[in-house]
Amino acid sequence: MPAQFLTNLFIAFLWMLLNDEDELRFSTFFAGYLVGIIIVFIMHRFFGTQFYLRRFFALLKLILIFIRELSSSSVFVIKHIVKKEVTIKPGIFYYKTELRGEWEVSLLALLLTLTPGSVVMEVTPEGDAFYVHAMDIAESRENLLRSLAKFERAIMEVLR
Amino acid sequence: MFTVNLAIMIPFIAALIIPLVHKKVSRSYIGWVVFIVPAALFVYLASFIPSMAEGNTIVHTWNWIPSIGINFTSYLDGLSMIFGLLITGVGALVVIYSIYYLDHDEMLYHFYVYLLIFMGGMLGVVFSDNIMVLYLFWEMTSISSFLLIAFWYHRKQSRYGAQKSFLITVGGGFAMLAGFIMLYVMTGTFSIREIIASVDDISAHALFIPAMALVLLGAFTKSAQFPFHIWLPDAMEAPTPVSAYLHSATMVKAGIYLVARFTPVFGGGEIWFWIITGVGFITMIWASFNAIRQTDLKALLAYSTVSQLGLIMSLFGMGSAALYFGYSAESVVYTQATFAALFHLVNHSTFKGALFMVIGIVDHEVGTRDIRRLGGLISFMPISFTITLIGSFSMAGVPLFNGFLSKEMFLTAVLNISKLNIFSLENIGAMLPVIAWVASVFTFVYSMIIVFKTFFGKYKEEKLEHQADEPKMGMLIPPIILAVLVVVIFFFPNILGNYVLSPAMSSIYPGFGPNVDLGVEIEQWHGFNTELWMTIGIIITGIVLYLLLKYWKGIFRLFPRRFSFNRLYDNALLFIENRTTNITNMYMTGYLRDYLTYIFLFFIGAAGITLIYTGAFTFDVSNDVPVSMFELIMVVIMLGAGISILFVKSRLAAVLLYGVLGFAIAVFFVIFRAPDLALTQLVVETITTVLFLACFYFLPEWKKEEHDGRTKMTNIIISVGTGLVFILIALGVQHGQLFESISRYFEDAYELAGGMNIVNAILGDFRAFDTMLEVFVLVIAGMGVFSLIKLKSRKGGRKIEDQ
Amino acid sequence: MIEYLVVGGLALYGIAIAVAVIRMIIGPTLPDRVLALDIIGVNLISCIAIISVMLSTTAFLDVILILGILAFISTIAFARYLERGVIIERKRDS
Amino acid sequence: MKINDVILHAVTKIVVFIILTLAIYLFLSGHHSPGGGFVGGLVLASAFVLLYLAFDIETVQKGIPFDFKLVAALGAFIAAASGLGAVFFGASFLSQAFDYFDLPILGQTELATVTVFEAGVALAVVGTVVTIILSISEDV
Amino acid sequence: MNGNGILEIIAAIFIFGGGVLSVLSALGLMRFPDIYTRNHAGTKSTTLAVLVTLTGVFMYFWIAEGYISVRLILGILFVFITAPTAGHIIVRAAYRSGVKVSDSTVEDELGPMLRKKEGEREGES
Amino acid sequence: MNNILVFPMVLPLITGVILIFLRPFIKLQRWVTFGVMAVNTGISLYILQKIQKDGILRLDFGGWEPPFGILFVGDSFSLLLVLTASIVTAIILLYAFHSLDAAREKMYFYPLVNFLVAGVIGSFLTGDLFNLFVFFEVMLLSSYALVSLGGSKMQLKHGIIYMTINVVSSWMFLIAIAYLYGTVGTLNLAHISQRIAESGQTPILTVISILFLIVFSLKAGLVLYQWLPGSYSAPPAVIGALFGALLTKVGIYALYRMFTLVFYHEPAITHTLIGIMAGVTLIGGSIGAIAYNDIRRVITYNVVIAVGFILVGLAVLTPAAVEGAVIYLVHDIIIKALLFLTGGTMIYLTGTARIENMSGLIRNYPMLGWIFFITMLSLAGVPPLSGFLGKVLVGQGAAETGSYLLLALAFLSSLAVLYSLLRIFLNAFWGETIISEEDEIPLKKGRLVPLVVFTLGTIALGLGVESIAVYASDAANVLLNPDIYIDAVMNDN
Amino acid sequence: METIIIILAGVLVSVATYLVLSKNLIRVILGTSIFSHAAHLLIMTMGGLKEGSSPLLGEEAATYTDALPQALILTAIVISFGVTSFFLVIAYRAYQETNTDNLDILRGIKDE
Ligand code: NA
Ligand code: NA
Repeated sequence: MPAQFLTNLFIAFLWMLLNDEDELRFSTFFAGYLVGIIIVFIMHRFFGTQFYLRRFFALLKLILIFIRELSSSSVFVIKHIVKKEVTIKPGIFYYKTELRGEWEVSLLALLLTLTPGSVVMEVTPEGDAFYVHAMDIAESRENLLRSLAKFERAIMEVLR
Repeated sequence: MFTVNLAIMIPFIAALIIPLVHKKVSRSYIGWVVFIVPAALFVYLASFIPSMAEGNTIVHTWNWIPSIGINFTSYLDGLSMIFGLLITGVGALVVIYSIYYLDHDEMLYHFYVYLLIFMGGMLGVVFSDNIMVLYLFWEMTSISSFLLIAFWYHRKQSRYGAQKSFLITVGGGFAMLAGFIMLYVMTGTFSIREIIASVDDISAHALFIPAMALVLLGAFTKSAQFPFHIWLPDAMEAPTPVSAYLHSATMVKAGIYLVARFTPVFGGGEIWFWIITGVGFITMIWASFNAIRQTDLKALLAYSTVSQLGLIMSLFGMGSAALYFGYSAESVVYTQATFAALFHLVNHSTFKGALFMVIGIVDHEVGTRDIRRLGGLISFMPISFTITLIGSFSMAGVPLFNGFLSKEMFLTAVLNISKLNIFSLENIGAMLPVIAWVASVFTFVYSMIIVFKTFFGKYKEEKLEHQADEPKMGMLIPPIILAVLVVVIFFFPNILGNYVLSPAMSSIYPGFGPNVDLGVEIEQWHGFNTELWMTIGIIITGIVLYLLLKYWKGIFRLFPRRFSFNRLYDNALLFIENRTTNITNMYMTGYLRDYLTYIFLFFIGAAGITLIYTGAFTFDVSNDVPVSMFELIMVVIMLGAGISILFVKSRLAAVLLYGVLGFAIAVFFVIFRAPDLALTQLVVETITTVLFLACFYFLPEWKKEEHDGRTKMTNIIISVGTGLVFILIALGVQHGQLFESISRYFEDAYELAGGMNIVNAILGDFRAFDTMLEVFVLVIAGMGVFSLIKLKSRKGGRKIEDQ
Repeated sequence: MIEYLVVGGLALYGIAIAVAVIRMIIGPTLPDRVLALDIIGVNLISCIAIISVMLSTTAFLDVILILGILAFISTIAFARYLERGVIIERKRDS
Repeated sequence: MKINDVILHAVTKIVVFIILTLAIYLFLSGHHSPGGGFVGGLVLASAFVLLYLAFDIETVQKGIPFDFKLVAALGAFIAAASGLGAVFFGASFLSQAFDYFDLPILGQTELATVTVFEAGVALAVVGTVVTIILSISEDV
Repeated sequence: MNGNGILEIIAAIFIFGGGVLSVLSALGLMRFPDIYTRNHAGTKSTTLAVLVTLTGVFMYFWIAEGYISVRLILGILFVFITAPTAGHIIVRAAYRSGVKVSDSTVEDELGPMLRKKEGEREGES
Repeated sequence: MNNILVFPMVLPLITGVILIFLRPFIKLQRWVTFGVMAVNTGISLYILQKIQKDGILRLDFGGWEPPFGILFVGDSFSLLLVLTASIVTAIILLYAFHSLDAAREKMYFYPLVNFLVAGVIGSFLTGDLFNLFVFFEVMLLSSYALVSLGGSKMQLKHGIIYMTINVVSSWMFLIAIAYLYGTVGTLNLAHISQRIAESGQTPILTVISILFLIVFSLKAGLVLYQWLPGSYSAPPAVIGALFGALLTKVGIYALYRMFTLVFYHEPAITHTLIGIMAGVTLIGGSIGAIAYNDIRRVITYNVVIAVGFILVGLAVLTPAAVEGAVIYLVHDIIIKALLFLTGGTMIYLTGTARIENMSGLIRNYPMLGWIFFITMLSLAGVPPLSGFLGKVLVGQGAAETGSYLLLALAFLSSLAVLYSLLRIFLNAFWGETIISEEDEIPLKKGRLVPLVVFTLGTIALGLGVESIAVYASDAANVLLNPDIYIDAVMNDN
Repeated sequence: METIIIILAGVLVSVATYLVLSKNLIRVILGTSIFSHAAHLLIMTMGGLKEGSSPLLGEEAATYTDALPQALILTAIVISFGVTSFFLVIAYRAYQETNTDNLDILRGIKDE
């Protein structure tokens, strides 16, 4: 994959040389890089690996999932804040994840925590399960588990 | 050239050499080596007598601090000559005496060093023309006297006496120095001769009287005048040669010398006249009366010395009356008092020196000087007896001895003065002869005590430490010489008068012109005049009183010791020590809060009062930039957070609130367009917080502040006051801006320093010096923290001092 | 219009911070207070960003980043302190 | 249950790199925009603080085996010595010089002695802050 | 009003909207019963508020001054990473330092676990 | 450009930092530090001469002209103090070599001393108000570290008080600078003076001057000396000596500088207040010196008395008084160092600081006894020792201006000094010898030599006082004629 | 604005004063830190507030705010950091040695 990246960089520089401007401009470089992406994407099979920006797209997808979850659960929390009476029933539950390793686990925990209404309280010493505090466990347990599953899949796409 | 300056220095040089060579010279020789110094100097000085008699003087200057006008200027004239001869003459005799008296003492060379320092100092006092140098030597005599009194410093009484004499004489010296400084302020010169020359310009000066009083304080303390006389009896703890030399013949006469020397400056007025005469008379009668009650012979001699010094002092006082009149045939009568003073000065040195030496011999031979243990020594010590007889009778004013002559002249002077009608003398002048007569009677009585209680009566062997016997001849020679002088002067007084005393008169009355001879022809016999009748009265009354002594001795019980000046001195010291401790402990509590309270109160007081007093507080909000809603909220937040710190119960909460303050200030730095500051503030704030937390591990949780109500109230008042003064000054400054800041200059930072960030350009270039030092401050703090943590005193290992 | 929105936004953040300060003062638990500090820090980021808009300067954008970093560091420090008393350990047992 | 700091460690590893980069950026750009030796040094120090907080002294020491006391001293020395440098060139103590040079690759670049001075400042700040924090923490 | 103007207004609305969100979450900070629930309001909603505002500010600089601020992007990223970590750490610290969950809490699977493990450790030693 | 002017400050500074690297090499640290002080002595002597020839010297740091940059200004007053400080530190160091424990020496004692001296000397030389603040901090931080170096209970207890008070006073200094900057918009001392002369000393400026008075009084120990006795007696004698000799002098220097160069327009307020404060200090110091039987206490209250005495010179402000004060300042640096070291030696030899537990020491240690005796006389201003001329001139100034009360207090305080030390001499050195020859702790040459050197110093300075009187008189001239200073700083030369 | 900031600083001074008069050492240290905050605000105010742009010449503004006080404050901040850290350490060392952080009790500890 590094080979794809270097090639892309090379194309960008080539682009700059071809443009033959009197000074170095980032915009020119950027344009060249875009051109390079197209060329590399077309040619990536010759490298015998996946297209190197595939992860980039996976990441974009993760972000999109995240933003959707973030917004929906924010609405949920704010709804509770502005309610006349606080009626939430919080709770702490145990969740065992399929993810492994420092980065995967951390990323999941962060995403889960960022989504309003849930926060990772502890990671087990083995590093394979969370204790999650949910703001309203009665109402949102199912939602949370669904989000978690979505996140897990998206994360795997990015990091594996 | 061998100058008088050098003459002063020789004793010091000798004093420096002795410690270096004392181990190489046999003990018995040191004294003789030392003897050469005064003896040679005596001869040297005596060689000037003829020249002095012709009215010449010698001046010589060595520079010391020329830019200030303080130089070693010696001035040899008639007055200083008398003293110079006394110092060297008696000095030589005392050294001989000491050689025999102190032959067993291991620290002998110390004694000679001190003695030489004293001798040099004393010569310096009398020969110095520069008052600052005079003062220098003056203190030197006090110091050497101190060291000599405490020669046997393991004895408590010696230390006590030394301390007393030191405090009184040096304290008086300080006063005298202040007086000298005032003289300088008035005249612009440190030279006595020049001061005398400018007398007419200063007598109306505001500093004239204070200067006089201060100089006299020096003179009176040194000459043991009432009530400062208390140090002299205690000074008798010194070895007897010292008593004979310093505490009767020379040092105590330094005060007299000073009065004589400054008579032309201050004399001629009522104040001077009465202070000197009055103090002299009081001293004379009080001391002579008290002498009688003494049982220690040296103490008795000490009181007698005090009394005699009072007599001489009073004569100088009376002699100053002549200056009131200026030179005239009439006024010469009064100058005779001064002449008598000079005469008695010499006489006293001879007979009192002899007496001290003999008493020393008695002490040395039998181991006591207590009258109650002595008696009947005449058969064992006939020579000593003879000397004592001569000395005592001279002191008592009995004919055939020089004391008689000067005593007669004293009476003459008193009678003359009592007839004056200036200085309010017309009212109380008649009292003076009476006092003089009574004092003379007492003098007669104690003189008899010395002779008869010691040498007559029963010999009480069991009360003595050694069998009585005459001492070695060497020890007797010095008192014999003095005793001989006592008699010789009686028969040939005018040799002394013409060659030594008369030249001194013109030093004291310089205004009378150089050609006036104020000398007096001294006569042994001048008919049956009032003075003689008074003397006869003294002798008869004295004998009667002496014989009836045991019947009237009870009178002394009317003067209980607890009201004595000695007690006053002791109690004063005790009082000072206790009170000072109390006072100091009262405000030096060791409590940080108290010290800070002083500071803040001072801040509030000094700055606040100045603020109001000068009318500096003004304020004006018209130039203020407007405030936005957000800023207002931030201000409220800061106020809330700040004030809450005072009330929160946990330290963590306090630190959190403190963190809020820090963050909020960073925001203000943003609002005030200070990005660098905001950055720095934020980081520093955070790191500080981390430090607080790190240290909390070692410290206990806060306890409730348990201040009582009053303390709390004071704290509140101080806090509010400090804040208020802070605000008021700031508002005043805000309104009272006078100049544009210099910082426009820095806006050319790019051209000047190549930087676009002005703050950074200031830190890195314009004021890089500050920055460099600030880095060092940080590094020092780091090193300090490191060493504070790593270097701990071992548990239990209390170290009082290094190592 | 823009100005009102911006100034209003800033004021709103101010209010939010003020509320957080109240939470900090009243507690009741220490973690509550720590939480309040964290919230204040994060809100201040917005404040400084908005002020930058108002002054139309980019000089303070570094401050934003730094503030984010530091709020994070202090929160960790406080949390560590609450958790263990020692904020920096010689050697962690795990 | 043992504490598992996995999240903190992961985040710290990322964050520290951002902080370090920022620190160097602030240090270098201080001449023209906010920043400089102090700020750079302080931010650098805060990166260390974060490391110590998230990990432990031994771990960090293994990764960054400096004696920070000496770092501090070196910084102070550089700051002061740069002042003396000017003296050797016959200028007043602490005179700074700057000029613009055409350098290969970097193009026209401003080189200023003040950078040396500021580097000293930054080192001293980092060294001191870390020394203080370590001294306290090691006392436990 | 040209396109830029509208975009600027949108940016301003973002800025303002962040403010509103932030006040709301602050309200939550006051109303919720315990530290754990307040933490939800506090860290996460506030984070959202800040993200919204920063996005607005980023837009503003881009539109009004043509300035793409890398530092702002970094800042946003930074908040993204650190805010949840801080939330996590605070809650953990609270729980471990013994702050009780509110009475309304219906379920606590962590508490018994924590106590059990600690008991075991004590037993070991 | 006179780069030479920065060396007395920067040499110790850089040496200090280099010595941090040389931590294990104690011997090297010792002699390098000593060498620096020796070199400093030479340099400052040279500068002092140069000033007599060329007038006031100045060095603009970074080449930035006043008032924009920071500068050092060398006049006779400051250089005399720099010179004395260098010499005295060198000699104190000799004592340190033989008295300080290895643990302290290793814990950056020598770097800290170097920093302390740099701070002190910088304070004497700087011509910039804020820079003065920074130098104060350099000095103070070093002193905080030194006062607590070793960490005994007593050191920590007094260290905390010392530190708090100084932090508060530094704060006041900072706000005073802020107020002054707000009013006159500049930090350069000469420029401030110039501007104030131009506008007149407005009431608010007088108020600000009072703040400076408080700040420097705290440093000098004028009236607000309560922190001083404890913190100067807590650390080892060497450190006490450094403090006693140098630290309060910086405060005194600053008072003289500020109230002759800048705030001299309203003497009826400011200088009267200084006079009152000097008087109170003399009284308080005298009372304290007599009150205690603890040698350390007696010594530290003697420090206080001297402060009051020197400030009498500023209060009366005549040429004689100022010249006297300058001379006295030089004398006091020497004699206080000697006093602290002598006291420390006595405590070391006897294991106690209380005089009632000492007796007859002069038989065991005759040299020490005589050194103490001479110290006592010198402190009391007895001629021909070094304390004399200063005392006379200050007294003269007081008499000239009719400040009789101050004159009386100043002279009475000499008596208190004398009495307080006389008690020690009588009780500790005289009396029955109680230390037998077997129990006698030997007084090594290493400890004795510095004492002897100082003693010879006070004698030599007394006899040869003319040699510094010239400089002192020049110093007084500059102090009393601010225009000379301003000209030298603000005009190109 | 100036007046308000001055009053704010003044209140902080009062708070700080009250704190340093406490018995508890940590309160004293907090007090000294708050003192420096107040001083910094004051210096800022004395230089004039909110006039001109940040002192960055890149801003190309017509006027710049007074940069000198900013430089001074920066110096002061750093110094006060050094002082505070030393102060904290001396406080806990004193507690280690004497077992009290109460100044009133601390004064009772006898000088050796
Ligand atoms: Na007492
Ligand atoms: Na600076």
